[in-house]
Amino acid sequence: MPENEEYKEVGKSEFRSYCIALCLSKKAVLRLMFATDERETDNCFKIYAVFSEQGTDIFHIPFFKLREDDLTFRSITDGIPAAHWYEREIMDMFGLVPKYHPDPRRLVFHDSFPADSHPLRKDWEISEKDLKEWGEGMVRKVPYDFLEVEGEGVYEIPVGPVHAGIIEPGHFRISAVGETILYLETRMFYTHKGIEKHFEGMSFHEGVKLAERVSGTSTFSHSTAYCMAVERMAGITITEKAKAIRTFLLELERLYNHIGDIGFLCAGTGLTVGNATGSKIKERLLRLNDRLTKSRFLRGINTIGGVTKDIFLHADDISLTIDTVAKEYKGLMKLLLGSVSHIERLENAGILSKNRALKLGVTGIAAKASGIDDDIRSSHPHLIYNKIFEPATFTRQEGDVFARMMARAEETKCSMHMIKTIIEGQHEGDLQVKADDIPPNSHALGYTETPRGSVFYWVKSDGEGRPLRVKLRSPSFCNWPSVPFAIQGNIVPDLPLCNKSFNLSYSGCNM
Amino acid sequence: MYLIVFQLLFVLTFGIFILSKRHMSYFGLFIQLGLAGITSYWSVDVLIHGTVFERELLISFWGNPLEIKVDSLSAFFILVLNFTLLTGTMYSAGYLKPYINEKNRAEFGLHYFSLVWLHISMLLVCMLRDGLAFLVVWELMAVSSFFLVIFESEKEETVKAGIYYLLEMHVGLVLIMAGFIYAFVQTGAVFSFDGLTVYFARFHPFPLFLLFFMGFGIKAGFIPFHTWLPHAHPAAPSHISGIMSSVMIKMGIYGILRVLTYIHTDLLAIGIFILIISAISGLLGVMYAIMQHDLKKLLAYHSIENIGIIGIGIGIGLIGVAKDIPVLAALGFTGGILHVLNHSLFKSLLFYSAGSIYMRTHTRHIEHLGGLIKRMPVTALLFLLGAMAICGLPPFNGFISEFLIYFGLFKGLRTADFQTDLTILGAIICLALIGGLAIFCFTKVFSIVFLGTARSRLSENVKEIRGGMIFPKILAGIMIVTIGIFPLYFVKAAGKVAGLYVEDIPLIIQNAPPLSNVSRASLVFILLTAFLWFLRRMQQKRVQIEHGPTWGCGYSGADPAVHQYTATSFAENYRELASPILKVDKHFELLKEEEIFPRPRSFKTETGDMLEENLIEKPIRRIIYWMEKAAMFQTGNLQHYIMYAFLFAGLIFLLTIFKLI
Amino acid sequence: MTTFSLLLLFELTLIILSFTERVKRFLTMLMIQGVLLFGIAYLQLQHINALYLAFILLETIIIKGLLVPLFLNQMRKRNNFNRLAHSKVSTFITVMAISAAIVFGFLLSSNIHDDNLQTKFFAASIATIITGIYFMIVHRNIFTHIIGYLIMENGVFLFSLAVGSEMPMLVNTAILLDIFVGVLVLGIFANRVGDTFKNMHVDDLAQLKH
Amino acid sequence: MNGLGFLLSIVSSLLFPGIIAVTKAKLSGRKGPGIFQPLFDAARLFRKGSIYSVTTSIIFQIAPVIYFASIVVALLFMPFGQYKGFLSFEVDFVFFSYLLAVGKFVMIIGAMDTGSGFEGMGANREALYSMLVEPAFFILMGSLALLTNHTSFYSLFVHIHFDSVLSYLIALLAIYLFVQIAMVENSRIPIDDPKTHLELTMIHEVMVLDNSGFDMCLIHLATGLKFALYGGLIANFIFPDTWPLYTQIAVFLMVNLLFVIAVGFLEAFRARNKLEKNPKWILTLSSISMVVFLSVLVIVHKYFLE
Repeated sequence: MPENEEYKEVGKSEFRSYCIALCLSKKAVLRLMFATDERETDNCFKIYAVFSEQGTDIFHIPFFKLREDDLTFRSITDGIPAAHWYEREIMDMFGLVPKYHPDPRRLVFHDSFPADSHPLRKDWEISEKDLKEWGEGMVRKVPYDFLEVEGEGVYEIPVGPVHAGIIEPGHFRISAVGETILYLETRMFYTHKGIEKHFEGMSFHEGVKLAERVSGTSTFSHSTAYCMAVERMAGITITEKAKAIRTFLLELERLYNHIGDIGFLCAGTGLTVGNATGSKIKERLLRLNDRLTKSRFLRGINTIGGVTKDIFLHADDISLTIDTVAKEYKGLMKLLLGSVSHIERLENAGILSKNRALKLGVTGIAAKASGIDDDIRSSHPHLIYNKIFEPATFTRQEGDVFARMMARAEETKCSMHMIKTIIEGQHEGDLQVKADDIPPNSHALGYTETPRGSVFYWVKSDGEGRPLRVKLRSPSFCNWPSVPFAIQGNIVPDLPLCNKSFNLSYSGCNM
Repeated sequence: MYLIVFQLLFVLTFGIFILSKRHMSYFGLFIQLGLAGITSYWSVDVLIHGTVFERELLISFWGNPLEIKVDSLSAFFILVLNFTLLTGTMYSAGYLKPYINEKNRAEFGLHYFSLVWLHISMLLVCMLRDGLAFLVVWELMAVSSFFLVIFESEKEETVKAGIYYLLEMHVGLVLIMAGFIYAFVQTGAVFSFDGLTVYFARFHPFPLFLLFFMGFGIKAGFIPFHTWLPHAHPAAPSHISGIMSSVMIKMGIYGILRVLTYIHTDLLAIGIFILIISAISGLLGVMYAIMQHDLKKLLAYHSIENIGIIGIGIGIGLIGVAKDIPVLAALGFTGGILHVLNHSLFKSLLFYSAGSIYMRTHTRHIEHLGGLIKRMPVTALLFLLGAMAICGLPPFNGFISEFLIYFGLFKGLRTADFQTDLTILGAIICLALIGGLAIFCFTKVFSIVFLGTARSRLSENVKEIRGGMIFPKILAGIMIVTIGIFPLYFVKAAGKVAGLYVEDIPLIIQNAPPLSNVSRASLVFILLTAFLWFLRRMQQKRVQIEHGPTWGCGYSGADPAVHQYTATSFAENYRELASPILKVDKHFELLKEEEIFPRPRSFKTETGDMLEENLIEKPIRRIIYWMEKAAMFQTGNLQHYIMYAFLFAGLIFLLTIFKLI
Repeated sequence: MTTFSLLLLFELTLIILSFTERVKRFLTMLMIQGVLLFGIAYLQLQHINALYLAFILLETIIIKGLLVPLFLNQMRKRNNFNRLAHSKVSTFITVMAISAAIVFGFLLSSNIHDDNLQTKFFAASIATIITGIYFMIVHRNIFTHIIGYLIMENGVFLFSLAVGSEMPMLVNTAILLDIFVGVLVLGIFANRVGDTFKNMHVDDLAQLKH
Repeated sequence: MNGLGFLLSIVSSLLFPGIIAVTKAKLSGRKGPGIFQPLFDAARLFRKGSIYSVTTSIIFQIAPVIYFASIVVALLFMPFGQYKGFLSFEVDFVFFSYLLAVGKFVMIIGAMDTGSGFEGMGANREALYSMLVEPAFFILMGSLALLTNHTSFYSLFVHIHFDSVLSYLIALLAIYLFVQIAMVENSRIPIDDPKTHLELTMIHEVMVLDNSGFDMCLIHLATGLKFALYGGLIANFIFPDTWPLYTQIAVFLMVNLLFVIAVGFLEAFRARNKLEKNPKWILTLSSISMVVFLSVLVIVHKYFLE
């Protein structure tokens, strides 16, 4: 068992007070909360909550057992608001009902999914008829109540699930008067792919491929986190070289995402040249990816026990490209910060207050822009981050779109710096170590920082050493609930801009 | 002969009371047709030949024979009011049908009797010159319209609005009376309009004019004397609102124009004064209108706006006369006066349409309406016609009058001096803004009421109204289009009136404004539209036409009624700009910091008339406050009263000693 | 005519100022105003001696156009103060008020017939002074106060051109001194207040005395 | 020859949207579509069928037709040097402006006819902005009328002369105003961004979400025509009628081209305004035209210097 995970079983009735005490006394942050169906081995469901303590590299993981005679538990959401989506997800997927949850509507399933059907239970089945009706989506079995703003003159704009641009599906229900957004409600999970269920049917080695495909823009982060979890279960320590390559590619992924995002913000403000320049630099980096790994999105590199390619063979190409990118990026930032009209749009738009961000457990860029120093690279150092990562002043206090852009810019600078350091350093060792069979009944966390925030994998193997449960939590899952708070009170045309500044993934959320 | 018939018709009006409820409207219409026929005949004659028609009535007034006098000014107004009153009565037959069972015969009779007498009193207002007689018919107009307003007297609000209206009308009457009396006392000339000539020739005309302006301005609804309009118009039945808004408030304009015929000095100050008041009325009228969600109240505010446009025309006309810029003077007056006619046409059309909507849906609140164009297509298209006309868009009549005013303004720029140029520029800006705001307002009204889907149960399953109520609207519509495309004769008629103030009118009207070109351009526009429409039809025959739901981003569970734009929203953006002038309270709380799981929320706005609040209601509260204070002296104790008497006597004594009185 | 063109440009800067919210643009406009003032003064005072001209050059371009804005820019950077805090009065009203001030300046000057008064300068100076005062009244922020003050000072400069073509050296020196004292005192003060500067209101100044 | 301006404008209008797109593409380092792409699009739309929302009525169908007709008729006023437009009369710019207002009016109600929240928003914004820009245009035309003592497009442009520094300044300001008014009227950056895919932020483009086929074809063509309208006015404003005809035609086309490229530049390097800022920004156009008016008063010696 990895040394920074502290598991503790608590009674079902004490769970809530235990968690709240953890939050209060140790300033712990809820990172992850999930259930497992362990009825075959322990004859119970278990619900885990992962907290990370501030200032130390320790995860507190309290859990409790739920017997089949009473499948309800006391919700912790009223004490720890960050738990609200996790609990609703557990309710949908396992049929374990959080009592006194302030918002007990469905989360993952849409109206046409049958009631009392819980896919992540091991014995889940669905009838042909239900499957058909679910697919067509015409029959409303469990209607979803949107929160309505009462009053004369309020109108609702339904945006999505089909959007005008090439983006994934999500439904936004805007209640507005004139241009002012009174309230926004989001409805996600249009493309729920049942990834966690899929993981259970695969071997651990095959799982890497699936993890790579959870979210297109952070494939490498996901696969790294997954590999890390499995390696920790198996007790494998990978070589320095593999660590360096993983770190390098993680930062490369961050780089192309951040620059692309910064450029893409310009599409929201209508600054054509900025948008095009951003895409151009991103494309340059994607081509570098392709040359390094034969995949534009860095797929096929990670494997359990290490990496498959030695990208340091291309060191010259890398430093050349990065230099060009650094130059172009500097030009881009000069253009953006010099454009008064652009900055005017960004400032004071979509403010997410620190208080709310903390309560909702927001992670990544959004957290940093709201004044929370949340970076798993520094708080739980992994790979070679403890050697090269200097947590610079990423955090900004404003919490607006501009702050999010600047947080990205800071990280970009830092990533470039780290990439250079890694390239210049010496890294010894083989590419991979031999990964033996995974020990049965073991479990571990894997985590890393994607461009959007922290991603977590929690993997558990069953008695035969096959996956029993793979829980993954992408940063988008934590951050989507905060978007409506940032957007309320803004004007309608700023909604896409605010949304873009978070740049959350739909797919990464709809696991 | 005609004169006798004319007066005989007065007597005949009492016949209304002996008829059954169903026949009253026809009889009223019959009498009005007679009245209108005779007076129109006189008026047309006057306008064509440029003569003045004078006759003595059979009735005498305190021994003085009553004389009626129709000059071009009277003639123009008579024609305008005849048309609208006839359409109004025609419309009333259908509109009042649902009330036949509710109201008794006396109430119905009183309504039609008042209607006919409103017609008569307005005709006489335009024809009588004697001061006392004028005041009597002026009062008659107020009283008869009061009875018309309170038709639905079972509603408390209606009666309140009616009494409020009557009160304001009396304030106006007192001011006008004071004007006459003052002039009479100062000069000793005849107690009539003609007597004013002497006064204005001898004294500084501005103060007395101000008195008359205020008196007539209350009727006309210039801001800040507009407060009765938004109350009385929604309260009255729709044909009455139409008549009041279209022609009755114009009697105020008539009064002002009449008084102006006697003034020949100090015109610059008067002109600038009228211009400023009118510009304010025009702008504020339409600005308030945008915020209204009560259809008839909104139209009432638009009347204020249009009075403003008329006033702008008259104001710059006066400035033109004073500064000796003939083209400015001629076109200002002509445009303003033509707008009197134009406004009466489209405003009556709009009010009649609003009435039809009210009749079918029982609501005037536009947020409850929607999608009516599919159920009431004729009403919708006629309303659209009126809306486009009131926005001053070509090829409709509103454009012609505004075009004339613009023409005068732009033509006058060069010859005017520095200050006048700036004034002209101000007028141009105001007109342009008023036009733009009117478009803003009427796109809102038309879209919310007629387009999209029904916003509430009230506007579902309604039926189109029938012929009797459509016909008067079509008449008005035809007039609107005719004036819009072939304006020349109407402009000439208005020019005749303007001739009372400016010389050389025919020359300017004949030569300067490119009216035939305007009609040509309008025709080109219409033909091109028709051609394109034809082309479109041809193209559509060849290709596949499909029908589906409005694009809703692929969300199938949408409720179209909730997702369409609302009137409040339409006005919301603009509200921010106008916030210093408008008083709008908005009630909505954003989520609090602690509120992660939102409670149900609500939104509410309240709009008030800030001018009314500050000019009328606050002073009244003040007065009541002081009166209550003053009531302290009224102790009911005899000794105290004796003491007051002594104090008073003492005061007088002291004042006499110091030769102060 | 040429002088008038420059004055016109000067008034345009006022209009731009009226709807500006970025502090940086405010400072740019102040710079432009300084340069324009030099142009105006130069055209007007060509015939006076070189010393005066040099002095005017110093006053307008160097101080008004360069030093003061740069100094303020330093302050802006140090305090990271980029936008003017919203005042209660909307920008919409500001634009209208300043346009009205310009027209009012013209109207007023066209009504004054005095041989000693040059109407064009008078018109522009009235508008500028009103604008300056307006900014000082409407905004409660110290920085905006300084800017309003500088605009007003420019108005006074124009006024001094209006009353006589020969600009008395003494008056000029006084104006200069005034600017210095105003900007420096307020600036140093504001810098010292430092962090709270962004939200610093003039009302708070009084409290700080104690 | 009276329709020369009209014909040239029509010709150049066909290329305008293409040139703007190409300029923007080139500036942002992309290859971009061909200049004729918008024309191909329009031709394709002309051949296509239509789909109508069941919520809509006749208003929705006739709106594009009236809109297009209003712009074409407005183009008929376009003079060319010493040649009048097909239509030309005193104070024709009032008619011109109100005619464009008719087009806007029907487009607004056409958009509202669909009962869609998006289109309602677009319609609302369009109504507000076009209302605010009206005074700027009228003051500008008033200034030019005052300057030349003529009041029709044709005679106004024929009699305009620039001879002093002040008049050059006025000319510059007038051109600036024409360009900006054109941007507002055409719903381009900085007021609106027509090329974004975000229906929540647009003005004009979101109003035509539900239009298709022939109607859409007209709307596309109208965009070019509307640019040509203002491009033509600017061109007329610049060149004097004394030049030989061929030079005039060349200059006319050149000015149009420059205008459109300028629009492309502006759009490439400027982000669009925050929506709240738009009304204020449009209002400053009126203020600037007011300053133009005041300076014209100086030129015509109504306001005496000294």
